[in-house]
Amino acid sequence: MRDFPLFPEQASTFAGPVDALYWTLVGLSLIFGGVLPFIILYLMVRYHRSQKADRTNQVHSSLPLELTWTVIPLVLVLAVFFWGAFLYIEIRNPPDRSLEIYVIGKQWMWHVQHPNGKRENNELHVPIGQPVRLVMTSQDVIHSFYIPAFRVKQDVLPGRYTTMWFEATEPGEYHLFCAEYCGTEHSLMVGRVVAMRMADYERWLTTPGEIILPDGSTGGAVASPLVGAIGDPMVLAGSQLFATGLGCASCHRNDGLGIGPNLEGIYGTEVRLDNGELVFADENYLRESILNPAAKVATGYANVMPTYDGQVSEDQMNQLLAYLKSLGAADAE
Amino acid sequence: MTHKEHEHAHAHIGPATYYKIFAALMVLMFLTVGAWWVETVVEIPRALGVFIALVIASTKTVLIVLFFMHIKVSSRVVQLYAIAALFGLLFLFVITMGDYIARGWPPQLGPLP
Amino acid sequence: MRRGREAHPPASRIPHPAARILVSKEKILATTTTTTSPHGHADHGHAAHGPELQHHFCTPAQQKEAATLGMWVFLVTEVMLFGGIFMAYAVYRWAFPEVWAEAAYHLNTPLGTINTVVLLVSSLTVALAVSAAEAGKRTRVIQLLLVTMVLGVAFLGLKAYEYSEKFSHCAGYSTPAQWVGGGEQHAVYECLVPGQAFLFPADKTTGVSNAPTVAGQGTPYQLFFFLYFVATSLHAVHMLIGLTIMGYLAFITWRGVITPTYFTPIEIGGLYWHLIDIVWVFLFPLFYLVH
Amino acid sequence: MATTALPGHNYLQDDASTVGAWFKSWFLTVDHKRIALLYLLSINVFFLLGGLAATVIRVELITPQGDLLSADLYNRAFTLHGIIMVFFFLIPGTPAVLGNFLVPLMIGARDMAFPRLNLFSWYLYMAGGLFALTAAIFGGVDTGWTFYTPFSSTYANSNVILTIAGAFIMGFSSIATGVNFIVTIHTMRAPGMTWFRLPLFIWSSYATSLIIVLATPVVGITLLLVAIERIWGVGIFDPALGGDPLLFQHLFWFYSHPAVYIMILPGFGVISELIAAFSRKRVFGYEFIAFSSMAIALLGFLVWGHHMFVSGQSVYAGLVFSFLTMLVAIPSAIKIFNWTATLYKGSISYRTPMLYALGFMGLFVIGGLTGIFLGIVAIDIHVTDTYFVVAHFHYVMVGGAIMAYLGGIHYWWPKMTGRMYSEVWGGISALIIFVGFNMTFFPQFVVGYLGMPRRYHVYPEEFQVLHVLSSAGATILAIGFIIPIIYLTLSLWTGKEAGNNPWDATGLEWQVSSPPPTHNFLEIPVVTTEAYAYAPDAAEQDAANWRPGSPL
Ligand code: HEA
Ligand code: HEA
Ligand code: HEC
Ligand code: CUA
Ligand SMILES: [Cu+2]
Repeated sequence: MRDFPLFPEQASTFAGPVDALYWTLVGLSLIFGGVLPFIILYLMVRYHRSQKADRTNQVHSSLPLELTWTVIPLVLVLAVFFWGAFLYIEIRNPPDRSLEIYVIGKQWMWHVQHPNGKRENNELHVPIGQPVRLVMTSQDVIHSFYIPAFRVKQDVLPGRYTTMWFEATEPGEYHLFCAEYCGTEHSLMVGRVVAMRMADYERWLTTPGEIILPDGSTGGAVASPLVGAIGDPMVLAGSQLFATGLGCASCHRNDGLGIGPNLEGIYGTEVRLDNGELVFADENYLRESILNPAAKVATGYANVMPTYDGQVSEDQMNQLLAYLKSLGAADAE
Repeated sequence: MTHKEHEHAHAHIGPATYYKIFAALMVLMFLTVGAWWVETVVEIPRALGVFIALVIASTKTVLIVLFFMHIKVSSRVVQLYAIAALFGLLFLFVITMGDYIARGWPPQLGPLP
Repeated sequence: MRRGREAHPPASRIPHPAARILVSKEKILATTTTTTSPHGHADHGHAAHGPELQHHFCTPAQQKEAATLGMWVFLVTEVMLFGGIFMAYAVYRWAFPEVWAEAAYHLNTPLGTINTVVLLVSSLTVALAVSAAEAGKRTRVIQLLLVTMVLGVAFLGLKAYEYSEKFSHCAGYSTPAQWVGGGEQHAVYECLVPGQAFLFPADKTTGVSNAPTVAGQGTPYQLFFFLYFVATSLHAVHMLIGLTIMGYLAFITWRGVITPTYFTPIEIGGLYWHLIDIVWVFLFPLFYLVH
Repeated sequence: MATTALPGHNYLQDDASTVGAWFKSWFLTVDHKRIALLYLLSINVFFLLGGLAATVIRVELITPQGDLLSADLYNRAFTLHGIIMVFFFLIPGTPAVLGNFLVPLMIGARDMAFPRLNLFSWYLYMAGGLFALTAAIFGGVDTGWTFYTPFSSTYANSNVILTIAGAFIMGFSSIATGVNFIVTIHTMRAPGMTWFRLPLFIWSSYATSLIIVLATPVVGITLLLVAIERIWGVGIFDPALGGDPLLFQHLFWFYSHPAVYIMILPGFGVISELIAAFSRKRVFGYEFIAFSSMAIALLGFLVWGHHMFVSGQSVYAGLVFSFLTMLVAIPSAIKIFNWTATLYKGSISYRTPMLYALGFMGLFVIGGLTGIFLGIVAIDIHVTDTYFVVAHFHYVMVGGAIMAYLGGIHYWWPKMTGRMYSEVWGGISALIIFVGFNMTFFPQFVVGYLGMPRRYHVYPEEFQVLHVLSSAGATILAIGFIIPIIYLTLSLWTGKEAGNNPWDATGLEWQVSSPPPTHNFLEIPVVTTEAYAYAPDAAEQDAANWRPGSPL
């Protein structure tokens, strides 16, 4: 009970704007919530039955009055609505050059993997001054990734990806909470977010830490070489899965001669399906194409790809995605 | 008002009307099955097929509600409540489907993530 | 709003010591006056009108309007109840149109069509029963209600057959009879009942030769059959309730409760039956007639 | 009950000579007033149970460690608290108790349109309650009152099905009440009782019933689907089965957002009655208050997605829901302003019901305004699923709905029982509740904005001060709730006779004896004036007649 704050720290680019809107609302509320009670109190005292006051000429209805107190609140709420709406759109639109970090929620821990393969549990290290985009999914029930100091929160759903972005501004350690009720140890599904300078972050990325296995458990005290401890770089792991582990490459050849389409550069493009529709190839589309290929068949190809449902873990799925995306990035350069 | 309003016996829907409505219902039913039959042979856009089926079903409903269920000759309040359900469903469907179409579940998320 | 203020009520009469109408102590205006309504409590009995008029209503017309409106409001809730299922249906059909087309192919459309006819006829007989009741033709009412019940049972019978066929396929037999009698095995290995054993056969007609010929529980095929079973069984439960109501109506008609002046029960019972019919009118094209 | 001294021929009296006959006369009664009393008793028992769970929650939260309860027990405690308070206390609360008692009396009818359905709805309520309690006794549920899938359908290992059955059955009880109100208000009005002569309580009850009828079945079927998914492992809400968990949330909130208006609208009605009666004035802007109830009922159906801003619904949906949420606040604002204007030039007395009405105004405004905060997505992203939300809904539900419920109980108590209660104690307890309430829930806004997530029994140490404050407030609040139970119960024996119209109020219910006769009106009244037909000089007269020593 050392210190007890009354207002949360501001540690991301959103914190300022959100708090500004918040204080504006508090101010507006004081007009109604603070002044109205005093008007009521005044009227109560003034017109108490023991008070001599003028009670003649009572009015029972007045259209101008009604309109006034309909229109003024309406204008006010619409004003704050638009303010909030633009902020909201910003919160939901990650900038192009953001660092992508993969998050898996499961009862009751957070499992994080950085692009270079470094994994961590219940902790998230991020650089400051750099937009970070989290690609999140859950292995079981709905969780919610919440960093109060950054004013960001997003539910994490099983069976699909949700994303969230932020840019930390202040180095420091902040709370990380699971905000969606997810069962017995919901309140223990907490951790910390460490925001650090870019250089520190890069150093941290390459430092071996505790060994964290893909299933999220921490490994035994095995002295292991650097790479093993950090984990496989995601793209590399993904490419291994693609080439040999799962045998994708037997059909998806990059010369375009395979049974399946060439997947180079597919991420972030629009794919035409055999029923003529266009779909945007984002994480969720790629995921579905792997787990349930029959649902959306690329035009010009037969629906022969087997389902990998049950064969790839969420962790491997993330690695495959990282690999597929890297194909796109390579293409773009 | 409630006491006065219904003194007059409500207008009458008799067996003759019932038979006619029934005939219309049967025709509509064969239309809808027929349309389905035709669609197995002739390719039409999927949405159109759904649309045809739903229009026919709604027509049948309107006939049943108006005549078999006497809404045509019921009091105004009862008529209003017959429509109320429609509004309830409308709210539910339009808004929920609105979210799904904008969200694109599954799988692609649309232009905004 | 000064409306009504001028209308000072005439001084109240005090009708009964237990119900002193408070004649306002100069400050307030009494909002009521009493009438010389024939419905004073003391003489309020069942003698003045038919036994069916309940004590708290003033006129049979009022009672009838209340009953009709009540039934309709209840029907609104029924529509919303099915609305939840239709909502789920809409979402998943929108998401998986192909799956829907393939899955619907496995429902028994001819049987569904026959059932639609059966239900439409039963709606007609119910409507005619109301007419007959209005005309005071008691035996005809009973006949029509019984025909309705027979049709309802026929519907449920066909439905039960459809269900049992699906279940017997899961057990590996072609027909329910063979399942019971231990006959030959079903040619196609399929199980369309949602659950652990769910197996959706690769469909020859659509020309797709999906490598695994079956799809497991996690696929959208399962959604179709889940919705099919839930919607039709909820409908069947309503049919059962409807049958009970019809039986009850036939019984009270036989007992002579229904008269040309009092046939509200038949009317509102009929409303319920028609609603079940309407639900089916939607279920049929949405499940059996999909491409 | 010792009602011998009261006017004869009232509905409380029994001709029953044997115990069996007495039971029959109460438990098989079709009299809406007796059913209201059955509801009053049973609902208050549930409130105490819910309050007990709240007590457990607050005690646990005094320390940041989970020392009193295990995580599991804590989850079961707040789930029980939420389910009981929402489904078994507040949703049936005002409509089933006050509504049942008053609707026929206020419109000049002898009973509800369907008296037996009315009784049946009480039995359904009890059956639903029994299921929920059985579930609680056999280990409880740990899903939260929102039953989010796939947790509730697959992962929870507690008595989900029993609880769902309870909520499902209770839903039908609610529907029965709603249907009954609608039909009664449409068809049973006394001659001359036109729509614009109806008391505002009737308008709000009507709007409430409309919501009940349109929304409740949807949650019924949704919960049924969850139960099926749970029992047979087949379903449509679990992604592992190919389904979408957000569909559940859509269907659930399609009911549960309108349901919050089921809780508050009858309260609005009560407040309109109280403000008019204790200002001795016609309600200001009658039509606007009446129509705003209907507007809330309609708009309330369009905003449910504001509970799903971070759930993964589309950005467009978020914007639309946020916009509509702003609109739904306006009718509530209209009501608040009209009530304030009613006070102007009134002759106000500080009787107990009025104290509750004033408490309502202050607290509901805070609750409602923080609802606006939540309705703005950018803010909601930060505060959703934190104590900010917890504070918001306790302000509207406890500070709003319960204040109105208590105010209503105090106002019509003399009519229900024929006895007055101690106004001194009434004032004291109203004050204690007000103070305790603010102390309990105001700190939660602060701790919520700091980031304290809800449904946490272990929390970071820096939040402790605020939690201790909140728990201390809850103790005061509990005392405040227990006092009325005591003095109201005592008043049954010791209270002085109330007389027909102890508040000098208008309205048909005050024209019959207290307690009213079994069939309400020996002769159906003919209504010639509007609901709040105070003389133009009623307020003046009242103030002129005030002498030191008359009630304040
Ligand atoms: C009685 C119950 C009740 C009532 C009446 C309300 C009323 C409102 N509620 Fe609340 N709400 C709940 C019960 C209620 N709520 C519950 C139980 C939850 C949580 C459920 C859960 O997750 O467990 C919740 C959650 C909740 C959320 C979701 C939060 C989240 O989970 O992230 C939101 C978001 O928009 C919201 C908004 C509103 C709004 C805008 C109103 C409006 O109707 C309020 C309107 C009133 C006013 C605005 C005040 C009076 C007006 C004036 C004084 C005039 C001046 C006004 C202006 C200038 C605008 N509520
Ligand atoms: C009508 C609705 C209602 C009411 C009246 C209350 C009343 C109270 N609530 Fe509740 N609350 C909810 C509805 C309500 N709540 C809901 C819907 C939730 C969300 C649940 C969820 O997350 O799923 C919630 C959650 C909730 C939480 C958050 C839990 C969490 O997220 O971890 C807290 C914490 O402080 C809390 C506290 C209180 C308190 C102190 C009261 C006090 O006002 C209670 C005061 C009353 C008493 C204390 C009763 C007095 C009696 C006794 C003390 C016992 C005597 C008993 C016998 C003799 C049998 N409530
Ligand atoms: C048997 C051959 C085969 C194998 C093995 C295979 N695929 Fe495919 N894949 C296809 C075909 C054919 C298509 C195009 C039809 C379709 O969309 O279903 C396809 C489509 C895709 C698409 C969608 C591409 C687009 O243009 O829409 C992705 C992504 C994909 N596969 C990824 C993978 C991954 C990852 C693996 C390994 C885990 C894999 N595939 C294994 C045959 C295969
Ligand atoms: Cu994970 Cu709460
Ligand atoms: Cu809401």
